[in-house]
Amino acid sequence: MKKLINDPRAVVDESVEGFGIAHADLVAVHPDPLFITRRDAPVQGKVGIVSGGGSGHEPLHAGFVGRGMLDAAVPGAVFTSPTPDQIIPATSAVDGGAGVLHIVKNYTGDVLNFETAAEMAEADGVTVRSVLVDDDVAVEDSLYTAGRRGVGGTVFVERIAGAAAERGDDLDGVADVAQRVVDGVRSMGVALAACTVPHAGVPSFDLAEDEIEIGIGIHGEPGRHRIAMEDADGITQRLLDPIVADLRLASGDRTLVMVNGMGGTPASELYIVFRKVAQLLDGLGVTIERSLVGNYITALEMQGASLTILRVDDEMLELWDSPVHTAALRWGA
Amino acid sequence: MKKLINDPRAVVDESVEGFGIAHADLVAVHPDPLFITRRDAPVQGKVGIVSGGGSGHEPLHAGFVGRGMLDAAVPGAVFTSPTPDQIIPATSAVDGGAGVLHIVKNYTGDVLNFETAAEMAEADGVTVRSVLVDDDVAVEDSLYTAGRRGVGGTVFVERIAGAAAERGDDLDGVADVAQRVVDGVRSMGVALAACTVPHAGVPSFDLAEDEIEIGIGIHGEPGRHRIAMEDADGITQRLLDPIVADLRLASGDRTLVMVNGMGGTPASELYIVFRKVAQLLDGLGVTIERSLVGNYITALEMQGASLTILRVDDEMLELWDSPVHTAALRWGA
Amino acid sequence: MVQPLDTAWAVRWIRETARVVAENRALLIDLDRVIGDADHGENLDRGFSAVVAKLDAGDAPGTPAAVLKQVAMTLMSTVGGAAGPLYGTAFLRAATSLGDAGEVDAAAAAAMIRAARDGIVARGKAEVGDKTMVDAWTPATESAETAASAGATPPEVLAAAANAAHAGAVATEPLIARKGRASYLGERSAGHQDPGAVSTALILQAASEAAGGEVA
Amino acid sequence: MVQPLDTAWAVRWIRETARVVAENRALLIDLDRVIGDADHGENLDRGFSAVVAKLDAGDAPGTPAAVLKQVAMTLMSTVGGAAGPLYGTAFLRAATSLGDAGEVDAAAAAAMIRAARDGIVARGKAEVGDKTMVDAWTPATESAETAASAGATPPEVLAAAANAAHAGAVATEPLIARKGRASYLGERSAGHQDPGAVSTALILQAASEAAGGEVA
Ligand SMILES: Nc1ncnc2c1ncn2[C@@H]1O[C@H](COP(=O)(O)OP(=O)(O)O)[C@@H](O)[C@H]1O
Ligand SMILES: Nc1ncnc2c1ncn2[C@@H]1O[C@H](COP(=O)(O)OP(=O)(O)O)[C@@H](O)[C@H]1O
Ligand SMILES: [Mg+2]
Ligand SMILES: [Mg+2]
Ligand SMILES: [Mg+2]
Ligand SMILES: [Mg+2]
Repeated sequence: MKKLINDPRAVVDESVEGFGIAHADLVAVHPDPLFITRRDAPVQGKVGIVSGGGSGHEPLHAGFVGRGMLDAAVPGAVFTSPTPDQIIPATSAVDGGAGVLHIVKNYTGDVLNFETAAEMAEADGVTVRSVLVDDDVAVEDSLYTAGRRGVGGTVFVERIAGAAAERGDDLDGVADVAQRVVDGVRSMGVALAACTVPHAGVPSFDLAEDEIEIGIGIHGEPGRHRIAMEDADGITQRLLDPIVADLRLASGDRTLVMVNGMGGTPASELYIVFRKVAQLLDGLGVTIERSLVGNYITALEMQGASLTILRVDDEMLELWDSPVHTAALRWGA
Repeated sequence: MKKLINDPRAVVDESVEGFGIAHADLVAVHPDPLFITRRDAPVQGKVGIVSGGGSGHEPLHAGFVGRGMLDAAVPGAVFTSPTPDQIIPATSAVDGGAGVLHIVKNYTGDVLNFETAAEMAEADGVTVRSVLVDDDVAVEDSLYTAGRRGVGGTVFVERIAGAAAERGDDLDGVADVAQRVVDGVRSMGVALAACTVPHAGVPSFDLAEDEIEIGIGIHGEPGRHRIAMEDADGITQRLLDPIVADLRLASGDRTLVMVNGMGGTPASELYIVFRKVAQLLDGLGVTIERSLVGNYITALEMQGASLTILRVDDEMLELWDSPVHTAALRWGA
Repeated sequence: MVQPLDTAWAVRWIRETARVVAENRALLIDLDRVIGDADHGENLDRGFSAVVAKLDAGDAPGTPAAVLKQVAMTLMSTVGGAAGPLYGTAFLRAATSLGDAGEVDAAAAAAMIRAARDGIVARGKAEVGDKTMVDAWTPATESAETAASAGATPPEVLAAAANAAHAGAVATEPLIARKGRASYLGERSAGHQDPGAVSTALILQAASEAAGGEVA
Repeated sequence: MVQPLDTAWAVRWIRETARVVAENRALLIDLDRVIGDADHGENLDRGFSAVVAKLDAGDAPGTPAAVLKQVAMTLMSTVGGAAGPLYGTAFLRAATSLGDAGEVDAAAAAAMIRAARDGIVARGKAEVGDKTMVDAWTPATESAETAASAGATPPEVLAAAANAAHAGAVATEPLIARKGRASYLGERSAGHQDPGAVSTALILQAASEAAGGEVA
């Protein structure tokens, strides 16, 4: 394992410390228990937006703290959801009197820890609502499973809910628009090579030179199945098809598209994937209204990409376009 | 070799095509000969800024085309400088009557091709000035060598020269401030693992599990020497020391700092490096006025990082802070 | 050397758990790497190290329940992931079931294990056969209750629980996961033991050994 | 079978160059990979493929000089990197030196090689020993001139140049690069042949073979 790190157990603390120094104009880092807030938190009268989860997915979530997006991010250990004792003070710190929305990716650990924290924050007098992101079409959604995972769609939920909060919507309104994004967003990922969790020291899975994993998550877990290496156009088709089917995308639909790098994939390759997505959607009569191409929700240095598509309406687009000023997403401000 | 590509020889064309679709609001892609301009080029009365070089360094240069930075980017084949027949029309396309500045990284190929293009563009009636970026302290600067390479400093030169042009400075003024940035900026890089050039198909060099290359460039070339793996703090010290020595940084100096990922390094690791840079500069009494942490000038999927430091004055800072709106760098617009 | 299940036993149990978790850290990471996200051993090691640090630092709690409650709170705030809340709940419910008794008898030991198991099920909603720690806790509970009703000593109850947990963990190997992170793998999750079931067996084995019990 | 150095020869030379460059594409990439950026073979292959495409498509140029001028312009606009302008200049200067002659005699052949070599030096400012293509062109020029003054036939002049270029390329191996990308490696550049010197030897060998010359 070769990484630009010191003690593997200090990775999160040191990285967040560096992040805090680099973006001191935007955020404040609270070291113990660890969480990150907007510099100007709490914003009086505004719904606070908190998200969090295991580390290793940077820029998610800390990179999205700032005006028009998150009020607080709560980083756990690498690939491990944070604990209630981090989430509770983060929640209180961003409560400006209008309540707080928790944006939770659908993993057992995240759900349980945020659930506990929400309960305790409520007991402390903070009104909390939660929205669960579960956009990964690689995972079967059924009563008898843990349900679909939350992956790339989280970025869209955080942005659009954050914009609604900034606009002055009340807690129910913000939660509702967040839920509408959850309902309309789906993702699918592929890995060309695994990542190595610092405290594990070995790659999370092994792939031969001519194999790829289809349907991977963001925690270095293997995917749904392994296939022979294909070219970018073929792989892109495999990412797109199940999303189109699940969302029942059809001619006339308008979308927000993200081609996301898993951490170790160069931008040039992501644009090759995006080119094909654009061609295929165009062929279906589906419009790409806005797009993101880059590293937004990663799995350490994993090589691969994910595709996320949200069916948008005018309100979501208006919220999307409103000013946002975070370390990783910025416009209009 | 596993990459999200189709035909290795189509990598640049397809990637730029995808880039053009994703950023159609910002840029226009001219396919044959290939170059990228600002959507609104030429801007009448403004000095045009053109840069270019081999591909594989994304977001450099196309990601920096837009208001407050480049008017045109000219991408060559992977790691191969573009040809005059691309550079000449790019130069003409962005000439708003105030002349054009070529920002050229100091490599034999880039220098020769831009030289020829400048000569021919001048013959066509465009006034051209050139500035040569040579910030890599890993390379010995001497009359008897090709001189230092242009690496991370290019980002600062493009931004600050672009801001000066946007402000309305004339060609000599823009060229002068660009040269001042060149004079004040130095860089140093490290690789943990090599990249693979698509048409070559094998890694550019081999490193054992416990070795790293110090003083690498951005073309997958080996560095100045190979050492045993160290922790992030130790490596950061090795990157910083020669820069501090070369720039004679001393207490009271003000700087612009970039910790740049080579393409395959996660953001979390870059922030760990930045943290140490901040600590070390603080110890020297040197102030970090602004910083960039992320992938700005890469070498495909190489794992590693580079450090770039510019000694700034008030004017440079003011130019830095002025609005910029490109695919990869955006604020105030 | 059979010991009463008093406060000292509870402290020994927890220290022994911390020791075996540290010893098996790499194993638990590796089990989780194959069908999960490679952190279970790291998470538990971080949590139980914190638990021990708290035991070393503070005044010794006065009852077995007080020990387990401190463990619960510490795990909850240091482990994270799925295991943090699940084990946190388990130790909290176990503590509650013990009341303020100074010593745990056989029936209380069995009830404590059932309380822990029911807490995990209440929080995680997993059923037997879903390939989770429930597949270790459930047979452990049943064996403990059977032993207690058959008149076993408290250490014998714990030994029965530990043995059953171990067998339950081994038996998760062929299962297809339906809860937790391993469920994302679908059929590819078969063929590997569940890390949480294995750590459950380690925890219950530590309880038994702290009581001087013999584990088969 | 010795051929006159006429327009047909020039076309044969260029087509043969394209063939050997394609054949040695991987070798040239690999030489460049070790001490450069792994593109020399790809660059030249792209360039000479374009040259051949132009020969196939257009009217045949009327003189050797016209052939070489077309090569120069095509290389300049398709190769890029250092080799594009350097070889572009070389072929342009070579064309200029030939004037409008329909056939190249021994002295003109030597002069053509010198013109190419001097063009490369003028553009790239490398000296002999800097571990560049100049280390192949310079001995090639000298051998060609020596052969021409000794009364060799035009094909013999080309053969002398090719042999010397080849020897020159081989002799770059121990050198430490002082120009071009390999110079960034400092002493680590020693121990490998320079890719541009090797491609120079291939080009001159093609010239010789197109003239029916024997290369040792
Ligand atoms: N719903 C659930 N009910 C019971 N146990 C569960 C559940 N989900 C996960 N687990 C247990 O948690 C273990 C994983 O813990 P850990 O790796 O620490 O957390 P995470 O899955 O968040 O990375 C699994 O091996 C399984 O035994
Ligand atoms: N200044 C120079 N003078 C002469 N030849 C040079 C010079 N710089 C580089 N070369 C030649 O160019 C070759 C490299 O060409 P190529 O790989 O195509 O370009 P690049 O170095 O731009 O990638 C070197 O092997 C060397 O022979
Ligand atoms: Mg986890
Ligand atoms: Mg090159
Ligand atoms: Mg886990
Ligand atoms: Mg090269």
